[in-house]
Amino acid sequence: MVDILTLAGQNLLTPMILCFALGLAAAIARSDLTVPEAAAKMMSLYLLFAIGFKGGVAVADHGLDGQLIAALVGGVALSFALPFVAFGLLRGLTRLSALDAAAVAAHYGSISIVTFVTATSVLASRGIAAEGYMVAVAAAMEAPAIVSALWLVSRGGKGAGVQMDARLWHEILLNGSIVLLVGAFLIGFATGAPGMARIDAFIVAPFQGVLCLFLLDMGLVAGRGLRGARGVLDWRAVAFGLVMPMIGAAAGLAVALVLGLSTGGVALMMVLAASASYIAVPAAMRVALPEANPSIYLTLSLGVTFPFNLIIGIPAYVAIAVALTQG
Amino acid sequence: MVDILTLAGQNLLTPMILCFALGLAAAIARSDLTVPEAAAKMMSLYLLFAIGFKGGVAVADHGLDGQLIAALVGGVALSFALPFVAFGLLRGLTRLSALDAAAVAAHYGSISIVTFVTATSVLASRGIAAEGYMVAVAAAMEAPAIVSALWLVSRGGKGAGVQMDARLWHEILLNGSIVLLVGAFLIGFATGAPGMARIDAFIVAPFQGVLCLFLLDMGLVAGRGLRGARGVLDWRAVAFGLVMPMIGAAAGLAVALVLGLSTGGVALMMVLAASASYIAVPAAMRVALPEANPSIYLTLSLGVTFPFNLIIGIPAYVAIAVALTQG
Amino acid sequence: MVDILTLAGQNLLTPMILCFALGLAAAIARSDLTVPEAAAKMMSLYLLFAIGFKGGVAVADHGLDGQLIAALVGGVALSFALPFVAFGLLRGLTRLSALDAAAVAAHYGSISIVTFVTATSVLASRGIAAEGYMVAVAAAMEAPAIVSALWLVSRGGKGAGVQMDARLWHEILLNGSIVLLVGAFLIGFATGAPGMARIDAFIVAPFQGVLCLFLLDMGLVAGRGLRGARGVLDWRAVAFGLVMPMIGAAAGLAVALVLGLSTGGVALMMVLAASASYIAVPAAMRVALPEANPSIYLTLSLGVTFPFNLIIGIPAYVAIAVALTQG
Amino acid sequence: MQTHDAKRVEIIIEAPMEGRLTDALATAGVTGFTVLPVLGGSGRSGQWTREGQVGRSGMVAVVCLVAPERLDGLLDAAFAVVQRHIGVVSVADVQVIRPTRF
Amino acid sequence: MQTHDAKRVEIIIEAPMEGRLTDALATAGVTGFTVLPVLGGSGRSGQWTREGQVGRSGMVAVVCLVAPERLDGLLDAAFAVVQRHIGVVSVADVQVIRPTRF
Amino acid sequence: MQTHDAKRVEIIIEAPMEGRLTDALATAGVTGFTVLPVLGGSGRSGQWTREGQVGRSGMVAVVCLVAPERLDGLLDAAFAVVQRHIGVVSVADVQVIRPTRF
Ligand SMILES: Nc1ncnc2c1ncn2[C@@H]1O[C@H](COP(=O)(O)O)[C@@H](O)[C@H]1O
Ligand SMILES: Nc1ncnc2c1ncn2[C@@H]1O[C@H](COP(=O)(O)O)[C@@H](O)[C@H]1O
Ligand SMILES: Nc1ncnc2c1ncn2[C@@H]1O[C@H](COP(=O)(O)O)[C@@H](O)[C@H]1O
Ligand code: NA
Ligand code: NA
Ligand code: NA
Repeated sequence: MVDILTLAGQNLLTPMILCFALGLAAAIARSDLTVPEAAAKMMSLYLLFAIGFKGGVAVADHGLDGQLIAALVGGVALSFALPFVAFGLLRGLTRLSALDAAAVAAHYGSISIVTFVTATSVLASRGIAAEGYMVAVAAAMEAPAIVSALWLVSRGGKGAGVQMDARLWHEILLNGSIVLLVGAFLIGFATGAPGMARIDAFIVAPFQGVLCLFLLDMGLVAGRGLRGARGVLDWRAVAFGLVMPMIGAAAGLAVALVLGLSTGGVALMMVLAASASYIAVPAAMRVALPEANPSIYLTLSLGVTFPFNLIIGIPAYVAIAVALTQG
Repeated sequence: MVDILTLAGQNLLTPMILCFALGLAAAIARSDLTVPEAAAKMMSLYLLFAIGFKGGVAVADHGLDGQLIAALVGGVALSFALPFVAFGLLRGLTRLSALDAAAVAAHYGSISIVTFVTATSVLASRGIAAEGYMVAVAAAMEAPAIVSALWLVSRGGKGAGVQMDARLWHEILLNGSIVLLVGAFLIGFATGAPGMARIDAFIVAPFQGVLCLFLLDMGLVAGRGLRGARGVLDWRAVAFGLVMPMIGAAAGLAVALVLGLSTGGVALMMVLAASASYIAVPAAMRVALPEANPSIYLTLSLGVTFPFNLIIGIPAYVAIAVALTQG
Repeated sequence: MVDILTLAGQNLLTPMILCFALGLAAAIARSDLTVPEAAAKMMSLYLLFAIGFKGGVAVADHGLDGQLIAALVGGVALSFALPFVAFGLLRGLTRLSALDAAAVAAHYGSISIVTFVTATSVLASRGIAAEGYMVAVAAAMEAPAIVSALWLVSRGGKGAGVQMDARLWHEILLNGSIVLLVGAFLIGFATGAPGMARIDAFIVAPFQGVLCLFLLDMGLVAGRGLRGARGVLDWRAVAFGLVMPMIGAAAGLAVALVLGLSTGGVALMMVLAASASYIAVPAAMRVALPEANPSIYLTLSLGVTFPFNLIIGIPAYVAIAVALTQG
Repeated sequence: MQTHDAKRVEIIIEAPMEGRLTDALATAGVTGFTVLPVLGGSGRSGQWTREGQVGRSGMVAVVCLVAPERLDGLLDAAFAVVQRHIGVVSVADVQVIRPTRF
Repeated sequence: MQTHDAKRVEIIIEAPMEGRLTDALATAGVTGFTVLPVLGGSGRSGQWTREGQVGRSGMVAVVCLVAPERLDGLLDAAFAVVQRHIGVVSVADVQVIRPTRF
Repeated sequence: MQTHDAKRVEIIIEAPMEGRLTDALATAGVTGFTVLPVLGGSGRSGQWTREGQVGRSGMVAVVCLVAPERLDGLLDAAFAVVQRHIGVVSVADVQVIRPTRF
């Protein structure tokens, strides 16, 4: 435990975390500091491309072990299952309506790619290797949670509440980040080391620096969200936002150990299960559950759980993974 | 021939081409993956600046041989001449009106700078040197084709159709990409190696990586264009889009051999002659020939000829240049 | 003097200056070359972050000497004092109204961060070290000049003219560039060399290249401003724009020598005092002195003084600093 | 210059719904519209700005010029989409040149 | 479809004044508005475009739909802010669906 | 608050024609206008969005507030430019404050 806190301490002193804190502080202090929307979008495209490509190259190097399929199945199962846990917890713990609870649950079954990216750079800086195909697992975990959440709503007689159509499925499954992540993964796999040699000066060296500026923007967005959402969340909801990632991480840990992943793989599976979506799922919720209140799920996911994972979660998950796989 | 196909095969496995293919596929599958307009514009500014600057530095290093003038004249002549070939071919082969045929012809006399940039990076990766001043030739070839096309229209009694004024000439000759390309070339020439030493970490190392993301966007744009233009082009028009670059390349080859360019120079002259504009010329056509249908020339240039050159053309032209100058 | 001119000559041949000149020329020639707003904003965020971070790391390395406080006080004093000099000069020399004169004066008391950034890269390329905390001084000098200018207006019975409220103070003191500069400085200070090791490939290597493209945009903006402001400035006002930076530099020199700064520190203090704001102050003037004519202060600051400092000022100030501290 | 009566319908709607709205318009025979970006706004569901955007892609403004007789069809189609979503719809009387287009 | 009278107020104002304007609107009880970006323009104070922008963050267009009876309060609030600044205000008669919102 | 009759002319036109349009307006004595960005749209010449843009720089919306008596001059000037190009022009009756400007 102490060990974890010291780790968290070290982790706090990385430029990434401090950039996030700077953004958070600037937004809460109502500074007009902003990252242009187009620049933020471009940085996220860069991060998705770089991480997908690296993952593909890693798989090309170490070859495809059968575990890939197993890991995909495990991740998808987590994404399907966690919304039920989240929903139960929310209905028991908080005062949220079934509709809002289901919408929130969808976010926690799905994943936050930035949390994943940050975790990979923490692992890299600590020299801990991870399965390259974990990016494919990340992509596979984005959507299933939405199904579970919508099922929870329609079952709850709120069927009228669900606006689900083929078009929405298409939008979810082919949303930009999934396509780019998987596409870059395949490109990295196809071109392997030679491909990497051509572009590593672009996707490896500047990676952490770009991540810093991107987390600065995440801090600004999270801070503005928190400011705008004052009063939307009571302490129960906030508690959920802190407890749920731990439950998710535990579930991810169990699955990862069953799968027999490497130390890095275990840590990343914990991160995926613990993180909450704030891009793909909210957009889907606006279309499928328009009456669910966006401030609730966005504030929880972006304002509470994301910072928690960034600052405490990631170092803790890594430490646990190290302890359990190398101890 | 076989040799060329294997080359094309290798070429296909570069991250650049695969990124273009990814964009194409994503757009055709109606994914919402998009590169923000501002980011795409910035990447093209970066590519223009980097390639112009490098060209200038190369000239500063190897000194200016009299060939520069000769090459400029040759390029301008190609740009003037090719629209007549294209126009004749279109009128004979396709069902396009004289107006649309002339508009398309203008595009094929002019050049595609991205095709040129991709070719230079292919040459670089194969260690084939080229005359630095080819970027100046590229700039010089953008505009003349427009003159030929407009002459074709006015001659065709469609005089009324042409809206040409001094202002438009000004816009064409001083359009952003020409100014930046030539300006960066002059700056590279003026600052030479010391200048390069200051900024090579910016314009050399990340170059191919940026090109990947830019080609991803080109693929998205080309794919959306193709989707939107279903039915606009019959097979005859498509055939033109595949045949014309080969004719252009042959003409470029002849000129380059007469000029006695280096292997890389020959390849680049072929690429310039084979490529079709999709930025400067379309904008000029909207003003000068508003009744010409943009979907026709944009789809041909961006959806047919650009991919052809990228995937088959460039490796073929390079192989031919190698065979004829080093054989 | 000759020495200074040769330096200016060398300085002229750097890619940065030539990029600025290219932008200026393109704008004056009415080329449609433009850098997307979002990209320009992103580059300035990058430059602010990089320079602030480097400054903080430098302080972390060399430790905090008590001079930091002294330098801050000196800088703030300059920012408070210079507007009075500028105001007197403008009223005596030019035909500007008291209102316009006060608005202009505020700009010259404040600072131009791009001029500062360019100066640091000139120092770096000449291997001259400077106190890392000068970025903190730069941040501290942005706002005080506004107070002096508004005091000048209200004193002048134009009290009605001043629209000052707590909200505006908040906007000025927490404006994005100050927050990012100071925040990055603190982050660099907190993470020190290890932090730098993580992101130097991002903030050090490409720095000068990004600065080139940013100065290209500055040239475009300055050129468009000059074109739009034809007739707004008479020769007297232009003369002020050339004389005032020299006066500011002299004042900065005096303060720096009293503080006993290093060679680089002296040069940077001169640059800060000589430069004129074109972001923070104009925005504040639009709110506080809406009747003051923006074309006057923007053209003077951006179209006259910025180029003067970039091309002649910086090399001169550096030469003087070298002569007086190392001679 | 000779002008003709028309209606200018302005629909401010969440970006994720834009495609659905324009499809509905097309189905209702409204093939002419222009989409403008929106920086931010405020309404019953609170205030938002594009800077605060990661999760929500914000809103857009869709402007349609239609012949008066086609207004009802347009509004019905639009309303079916907007109904359960945040956003606003307004209609103004305008004059257009080139009536054949509407 | 059943519609209701309303006013569409369009205020084109310098970006640095946007926050002050929307606060003034809120104070006047106008909580519904949409902010649109502006690329450039021209007026008595000359022509400008966003490309020419470093110092000036340009302008924005604020669109408010209000019930007719709330128009005066809105205009007074807006005018107090716009008064000494460049920019323009225009009001159009429109029809809206869902009157309860305005 | 005291307001004055005016016309709000909205011209949606291809970006490459913007400069020509605003020059024509200036020649016709119309020195006040605002240019808004356009994300996409649909019309007789098909549908387009800014994402699909490399070759075409898309369209812009030019908004002019003018005194009623200056409307015809404006429309003639605008029409001369728009005539052969895609795009639309609409005119609405509005009220403005500060009439001296128009
Ligand atoms: N009265 C209004 N005038 C203009 N825009 C409005 C108005 N009410 C709402 N909006 C726009 O519609 C969005 C959602 O409004 P609402 O559904 O009331 O939350 C707001 O963010 C505004 O952009
Ligand atoms: N008559 C008008 N019609 C539309 N927009 C205008 C008009 N007059 C001014 N504007 C806008 O308001 C800004 C400032 O105008 P002005 O206060 O006249 O300098 C201009 O840049 C335009 O964006
Ligand atoms: N009825 C309409 N309402 C609003 N915008 C339109 C309309 N018709 C055309 N437009 C706009 O004008 C552009 C060109 O239209 P068109 O000339 O019909 O192809 C379209 O892309 C739209 O942005
Ligand atoms: Na999760
Ligand atoms: Na060509
Ligand atoms: Na100063």
